[in-house]
Amino acid sequence: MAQTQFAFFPGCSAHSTGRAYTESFMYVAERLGFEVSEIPEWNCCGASAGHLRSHDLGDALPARSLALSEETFGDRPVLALCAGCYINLRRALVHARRSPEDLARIDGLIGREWKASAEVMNGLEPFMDPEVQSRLSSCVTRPLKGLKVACYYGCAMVRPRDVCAFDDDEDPRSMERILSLTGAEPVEWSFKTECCGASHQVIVQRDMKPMVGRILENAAAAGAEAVATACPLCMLNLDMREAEANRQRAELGKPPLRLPVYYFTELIAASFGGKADEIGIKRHFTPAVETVEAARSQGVVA
Amino acid sequence: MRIGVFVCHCGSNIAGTVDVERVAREALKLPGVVFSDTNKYTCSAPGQESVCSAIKENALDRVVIASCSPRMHEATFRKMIAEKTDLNPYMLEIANIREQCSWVHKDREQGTRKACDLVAMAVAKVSCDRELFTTNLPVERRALVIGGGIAGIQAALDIADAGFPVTLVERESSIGGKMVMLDKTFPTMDCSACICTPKMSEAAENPNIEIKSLTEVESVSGYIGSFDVTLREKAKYVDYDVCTGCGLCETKCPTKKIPSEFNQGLSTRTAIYKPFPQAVPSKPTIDAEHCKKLQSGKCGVCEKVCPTGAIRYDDVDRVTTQRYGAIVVASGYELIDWTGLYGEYGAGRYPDVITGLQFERIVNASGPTEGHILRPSDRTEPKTTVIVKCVGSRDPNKGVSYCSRACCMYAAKHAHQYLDKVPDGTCYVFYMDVRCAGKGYDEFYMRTLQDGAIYVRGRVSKIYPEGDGLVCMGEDTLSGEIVRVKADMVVLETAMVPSRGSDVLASKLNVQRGPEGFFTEAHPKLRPVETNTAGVYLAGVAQGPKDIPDTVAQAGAVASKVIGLFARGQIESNPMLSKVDVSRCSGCRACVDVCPYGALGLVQANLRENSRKVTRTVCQVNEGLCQGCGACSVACRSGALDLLGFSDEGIMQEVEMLCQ
Amino acid sequence: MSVTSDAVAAEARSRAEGAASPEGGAGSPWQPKILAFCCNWCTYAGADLAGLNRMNYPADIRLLRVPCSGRVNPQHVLRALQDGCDGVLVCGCHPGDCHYVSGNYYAKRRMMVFKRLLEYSGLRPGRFQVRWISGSEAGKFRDTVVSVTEQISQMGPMASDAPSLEALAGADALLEAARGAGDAR
Amino acid sequence: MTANLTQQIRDRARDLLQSGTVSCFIAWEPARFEHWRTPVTIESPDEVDRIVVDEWCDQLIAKYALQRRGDGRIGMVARGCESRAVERLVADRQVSRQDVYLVGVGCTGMLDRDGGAPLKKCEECQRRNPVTYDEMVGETVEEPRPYRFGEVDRIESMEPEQRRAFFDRMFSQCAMCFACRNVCPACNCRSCFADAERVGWLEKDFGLDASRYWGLMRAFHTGDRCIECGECERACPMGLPLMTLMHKQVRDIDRLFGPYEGGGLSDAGPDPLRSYRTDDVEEFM
Amino acid sequence: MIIDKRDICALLDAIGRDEQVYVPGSVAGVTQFVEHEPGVEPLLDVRTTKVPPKELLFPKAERLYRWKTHEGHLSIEQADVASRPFTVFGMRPCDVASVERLDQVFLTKGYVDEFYQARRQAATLVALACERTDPTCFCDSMGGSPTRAPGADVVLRDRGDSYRAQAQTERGQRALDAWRAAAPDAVRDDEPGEAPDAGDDARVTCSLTVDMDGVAQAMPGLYESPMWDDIADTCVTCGTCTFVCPTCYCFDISQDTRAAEGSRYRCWDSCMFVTYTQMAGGHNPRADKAPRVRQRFMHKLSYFFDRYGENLCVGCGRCIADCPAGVDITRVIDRVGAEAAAMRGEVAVDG
Repeated sequence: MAQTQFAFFPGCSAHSTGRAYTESFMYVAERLGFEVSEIPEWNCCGASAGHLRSHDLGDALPARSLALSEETFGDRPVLALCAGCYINLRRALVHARRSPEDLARIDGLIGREWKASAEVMNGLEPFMDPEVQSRLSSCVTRPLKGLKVACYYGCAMVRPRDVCAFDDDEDPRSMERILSLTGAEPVEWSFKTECCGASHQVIVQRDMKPMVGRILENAAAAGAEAVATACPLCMLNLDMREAEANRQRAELGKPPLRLPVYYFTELIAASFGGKADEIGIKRHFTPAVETVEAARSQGVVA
Repeated sequence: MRIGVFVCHCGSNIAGTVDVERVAREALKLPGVVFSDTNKYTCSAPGQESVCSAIKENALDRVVIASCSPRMHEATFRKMIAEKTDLNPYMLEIANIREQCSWVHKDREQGTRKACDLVAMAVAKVSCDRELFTTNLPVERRALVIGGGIAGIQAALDIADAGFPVTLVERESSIGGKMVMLDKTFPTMDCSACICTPKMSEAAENPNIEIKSLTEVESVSGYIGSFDVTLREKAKYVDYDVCTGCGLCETKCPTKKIPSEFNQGLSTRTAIYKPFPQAVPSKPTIDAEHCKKLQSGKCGVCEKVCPTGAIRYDDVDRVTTQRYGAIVVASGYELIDWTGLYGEYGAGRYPDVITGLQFERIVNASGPTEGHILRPSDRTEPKTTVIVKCVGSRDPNKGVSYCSRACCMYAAKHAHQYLDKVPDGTCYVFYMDVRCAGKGYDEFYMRTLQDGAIYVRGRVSKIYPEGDGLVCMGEDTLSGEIVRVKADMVVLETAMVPSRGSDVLASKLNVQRGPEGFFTEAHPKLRPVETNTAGVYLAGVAQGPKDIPDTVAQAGAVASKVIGLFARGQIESNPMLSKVDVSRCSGCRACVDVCPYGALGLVQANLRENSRKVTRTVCQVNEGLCQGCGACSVACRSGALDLLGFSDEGIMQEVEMLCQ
Repeated sequence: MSVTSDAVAAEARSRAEGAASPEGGAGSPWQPKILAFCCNWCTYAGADLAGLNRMNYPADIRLLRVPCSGRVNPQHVLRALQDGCDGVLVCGCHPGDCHYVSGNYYAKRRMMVFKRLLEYSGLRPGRFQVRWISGSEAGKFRDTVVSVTEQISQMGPMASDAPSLEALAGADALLEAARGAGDAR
Repeated sequence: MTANLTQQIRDRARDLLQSGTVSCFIAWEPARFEHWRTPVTIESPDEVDRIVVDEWCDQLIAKYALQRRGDGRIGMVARGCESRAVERLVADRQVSRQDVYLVGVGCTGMLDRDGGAPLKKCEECQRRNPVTYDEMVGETVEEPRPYRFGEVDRIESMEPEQRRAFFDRMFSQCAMCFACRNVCPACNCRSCFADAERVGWLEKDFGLDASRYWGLMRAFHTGDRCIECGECERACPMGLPLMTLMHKQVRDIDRLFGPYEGGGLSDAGPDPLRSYRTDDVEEFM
Repeated sequence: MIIDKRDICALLDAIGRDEQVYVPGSVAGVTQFVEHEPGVEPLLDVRTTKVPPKELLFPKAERLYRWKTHEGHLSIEQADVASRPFTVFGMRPCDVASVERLDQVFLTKGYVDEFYQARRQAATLVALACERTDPTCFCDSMGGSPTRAPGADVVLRDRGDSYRAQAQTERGQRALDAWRAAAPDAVRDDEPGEAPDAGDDARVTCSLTVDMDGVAQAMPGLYESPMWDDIADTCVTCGTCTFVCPTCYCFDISQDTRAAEGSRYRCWDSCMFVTYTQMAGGHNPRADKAPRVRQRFMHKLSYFFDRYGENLCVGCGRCIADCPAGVDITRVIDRVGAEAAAMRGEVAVDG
């Protein structure tokens, strides 16, 4: 039986910068029969600095939300679409599962009897089940035929491996498998787990700026027409700073990149025939509607 | 029961702190003791004489000698009893009143009391002793060498040269192993094939060596001196008795596009083939998986062209069983499959990221590029080459935690060879450490530096294609700078790992493997080529990563052990072994699980119980394998197993005597 | 408690506890009786080396040589403790150095569980100890003997561990409470 | 347990015996008094109506399979405890799994035949559903997995003297009847160490030392193989809390050497005390 | 003599000053006869104690002699058989009946066991008649009665707030006199005109009954009967029934050997144990369960009857209540009756 019921941890991005991710995920979820319910009274996951302040704080913040989820939804997996939320929630879970003593310590911190029984999942994991994938395939009415897409995981989602371990940390392939079901053609490229520098863009802009450009350029060099992500922070960073990267390129006399960046769920939603204004793709900085429409028109199912 | 107690003065060593006369007097009060005496030096000739005559004169049937540690003279006194009296040498116990009493206690009263206790305990134990008999097990003077690499070849040659027959089994179609694939050997830069192939032919021609290629060990039973080994020789489809090795079939075979294993996939071969020209046996085999005739029945070219009619499409595996006195494990290694582990290096997607062994083939004059350094993707000469060391080695997160030992040197060799053949080329070597302990090794490394190799201390974190090259990204940890090198070719010096099937082989031979998977020697310092299973020896990388000189030295050491065993011709068994009382055994297997030697097994036994014949599963001790540790006697809950010489009764009686 | 049947056992016990040295009178002061099971290859050799180096240690310890610590049956240990030893020590090679490959690993697991069980059932911690001492660690052997002897001497004879009447009365109440439904109908 | 369970089991037993799938079928039958049950081995389909399966079946019946070895396949009602006992017997090579045919039932716990209170062993049960079966009758039941170390916690918190007193008193009441051994599925030795008259093994003087020796050594011999069925404690005519010795070891082993299971729940290899890891906890250095 | 229940403890305290008094009590929750301790109320409401009082006369283990070797000489020291007087207070009629059975074994037919005899002669048995019975009680089917204990020296009968004590033997009369002397305030004379109470078989009866008619005679013919296999099928051959049985008297001789000295003692044994008939050479005539189970019931219901004219079962019901497998001697007796009837061709036996 595929897992179809999820407790939803929105984090700070789901209803703000990552709205397009939430909208497109929910669009797809509804059609695949997922039941996604928000955790009542959830709190900040602690990213990025909670665990740096103290390890206890780093465990307590996510643990409280997870405990609330367990009290309300029992063993239902907790879905954290944001890679930052995912890694923080998961870290607390892994810590709690190390030993009964650790669990007791964390329970003491949050004053709740949390059993750490439920899993924490990122946005990709619900789609990794073969049953879900076959259902997904059957929902594709407007395949993104031949759309060459570079799947970008970023750095947080796959590392460290003892916390995440849902896919290979250097060469993950789950997003590729999922997107290939939509008719898109994932390309082989080298920067899929490279850091985009998101959390440092504000403080050390000078060092971080080239990182976005390098990722996008590598994707383009591999023949990608689009980039797909599964993290609102990566998305924001790549999408917003592509223009900046293009300015830099212009200075060097290089043509602009024109590489729209998508949430992978937007692409799935698009292949389901979702309208541009209901699947989030109108919310991007880099124009994103045209590429999708072009791909969809290629692949009209007879 | 007539026990005699002999208390030794050991000059003043014992008598200085222990009142030996009182100990002897007290001993007489112990149950079963009919005689006691003291001696100045019991181990001396007159001392031994006096003990022996006392045994005879008093018709003693058990003896306690209170003297120095049994680790010192137990063997001496056993030998004395065996040779000079009618008593069984195992009816003897030693009370250690020197090392563990007189030498460590100053108070005479305390020391004397303790000595009395120790003598009493020995008397209690000796009352439970039973006569034990050693047996001489014959040794089959024939050796089995598993693995036909340089280690196996060397061991086989050395044993065979001493006049003993050897079977050398190799699972590939030719012996030679990895060494024959190498181009040159460091630090002398001898041509590897030039020194290896003569050894191969020497082995082939030695009348005492039988080479069995395409052969694997199916099962092993028995123990030192008489292992019964079943070998499976895979079908070759060529009758080697008839084949002359002319090679005509190879030139005519229509299936030509099979990647060559010998050349590491850098060239192709035919379906009927010899892996390389100097292969031993120097005759081809048919690769059934790719042969059209065997797959679909259509073809038969080789049969038609064969001038001697040696092709046998109906050939089958041959299974034979032979008895061997000793087994040498020289199963070697393979290189870690980095493609599954290092996504950041492209997981095998970039054709110009190659392994060190592929580089060996490229640089070899008889290799796919005839010795010209040309990169695989476009067969151009790489102007910049990056060599990455420790790929898999010393990387517990992805690969293995150990150092593969030889890579530092062959990385230097590769750099040297590259710079030699591409004079205008640039070579970077990314390293963690440079370890060059060996004769002439550091000098070789220095020469490589002088050649112009650029050593960068740091691991490569990512390799990605850019243009027609590959960017290697890493940190130079000495300068703290991020380094990006655009390379035309990258050579990964990958870790050595135990050859595939080592686990299965280990369980067949019942030898241990360490956590890293290499076979474990009996003692890392003092018994480096033996295993804990007597009669099974280790040579080469099967025991742990090492280079060719160490491998050959170890093979020679193994041969000397085997020859020594064969020269003796028989082995004396230790009689202090586990013994099973089948009437109490329920066949639960607890003992089998804990035995480190595989000396215990379950058998169906026909027994008489309560005047009825019954057939039950019970434990059986293989006396050739048992080493007498006694772990089984504790694992056995019902007490069906006991250890002769250290029986439960003996130990309990010692305890009771002390508690009295 | 049964009234007369314990007499046989009690007698044996008191004899074991009151046992004196061969020539020592009953009036001699109490000295601990400590039994050490030592593996032949490491600890026994270590003890020999301590002798060779003329190290000095208390004379209350008696070594019992076994081939391997894996040969020591918990039954031997319990029997020794019941029959009059004030302390029992089991010694073997360091893990990884066993002459018989794995004997001490088994001994370790067995003794870890058994020691906890003994102490759970009321044996005072320290009366039963396990140590790994190699053939070269004469100093460690001496130090171990010194420390174990000291601990046991401080604890006094095994007989002094017998519980008080108050403790026994308390135990009765606990035992009645520990009964489940259906027990002892 | 559903009301018609008895009938369902009778039907299954009849079918299995009639079809020759099993040569006998082990279950319970009513004893003389109301709510009293006794194990029964049915050999003929005509006798299946003797069977009763309800909340009063307090005995563990799995070990009765041993006396039927070699007579064809043995049918048996299997609750969680019976199934684990069978796995134990299989792990100790006393039966092979295909020699028994398990008709699984989910169990919600048994009641004391005299007072109707839940049995202690059932209140501590970790496996109410069979872990292995050949067919299942009825639905599986919820697994509450109650905390079973309460008594161990309490005793561990006591001073050594109090603990010694507790066990002195407990062992002083032991009748040396060996009921604990004879009902225990892990006590499947062909001959018990207690039956061997050997120096230093087990005195027959009914003294405290002898019963302590018996109690501790039996506990240790089964310590890494206990399936926690609680049958020793139920069978003890003196009602001694024997499981406290088992629970102590179960928890220690679980903490020291990894998840405790008592055999048969997974392919985890030999039992904890007949295996080892080179990186086991070190405390004897 | 009348003793108010509230004075029982005072009386026992007084008797206990001169000799040991054993009363029903509880140790660690196990009811058994314990030495009376001043001020501790005996558990006189308990009907059959978990552990029968037989070990007061026939201990679980009893030393016979000790031996010692000293400098090659063997010396033997006989155990002391003498016993000081003691009182067993509050024995139920079934347990008193069991002492009569043990007397047969240890004191009659030309064999006198001096250890048993010494204890028996030192013992004053004070019975306590039953006012109620347990479901497992069936003494009245085994020739006994809940209200009568003919073998006791003194019988106590419950009168609500008090007990009435009547001497049945000379020793009993001496005991009552001694009580009166030791604790004049705790006892008083019978009500004037109160007739001696000999017990009333009809007043208190057991709900569990078995028909013993012809059982002892039928049993030898059932030696080969398959019924023993059936019963043995259920039995787990623990020693519970034999150790809680007030009449089982089998013992073994064992030794305690420690190097230079040791002793021999006799200790209870159980015919249920495989070692019971184990011979030195390894043969065991009763290696299987069925012959052992048969032996126990044959002994209880046939062999003993043949020798002494009564059953070795007094109907106390302990073995029924304590058997972990639910083996029930009354069902065995029923089965014997049915089998015997079937053999006579009267009724078809089911099963």
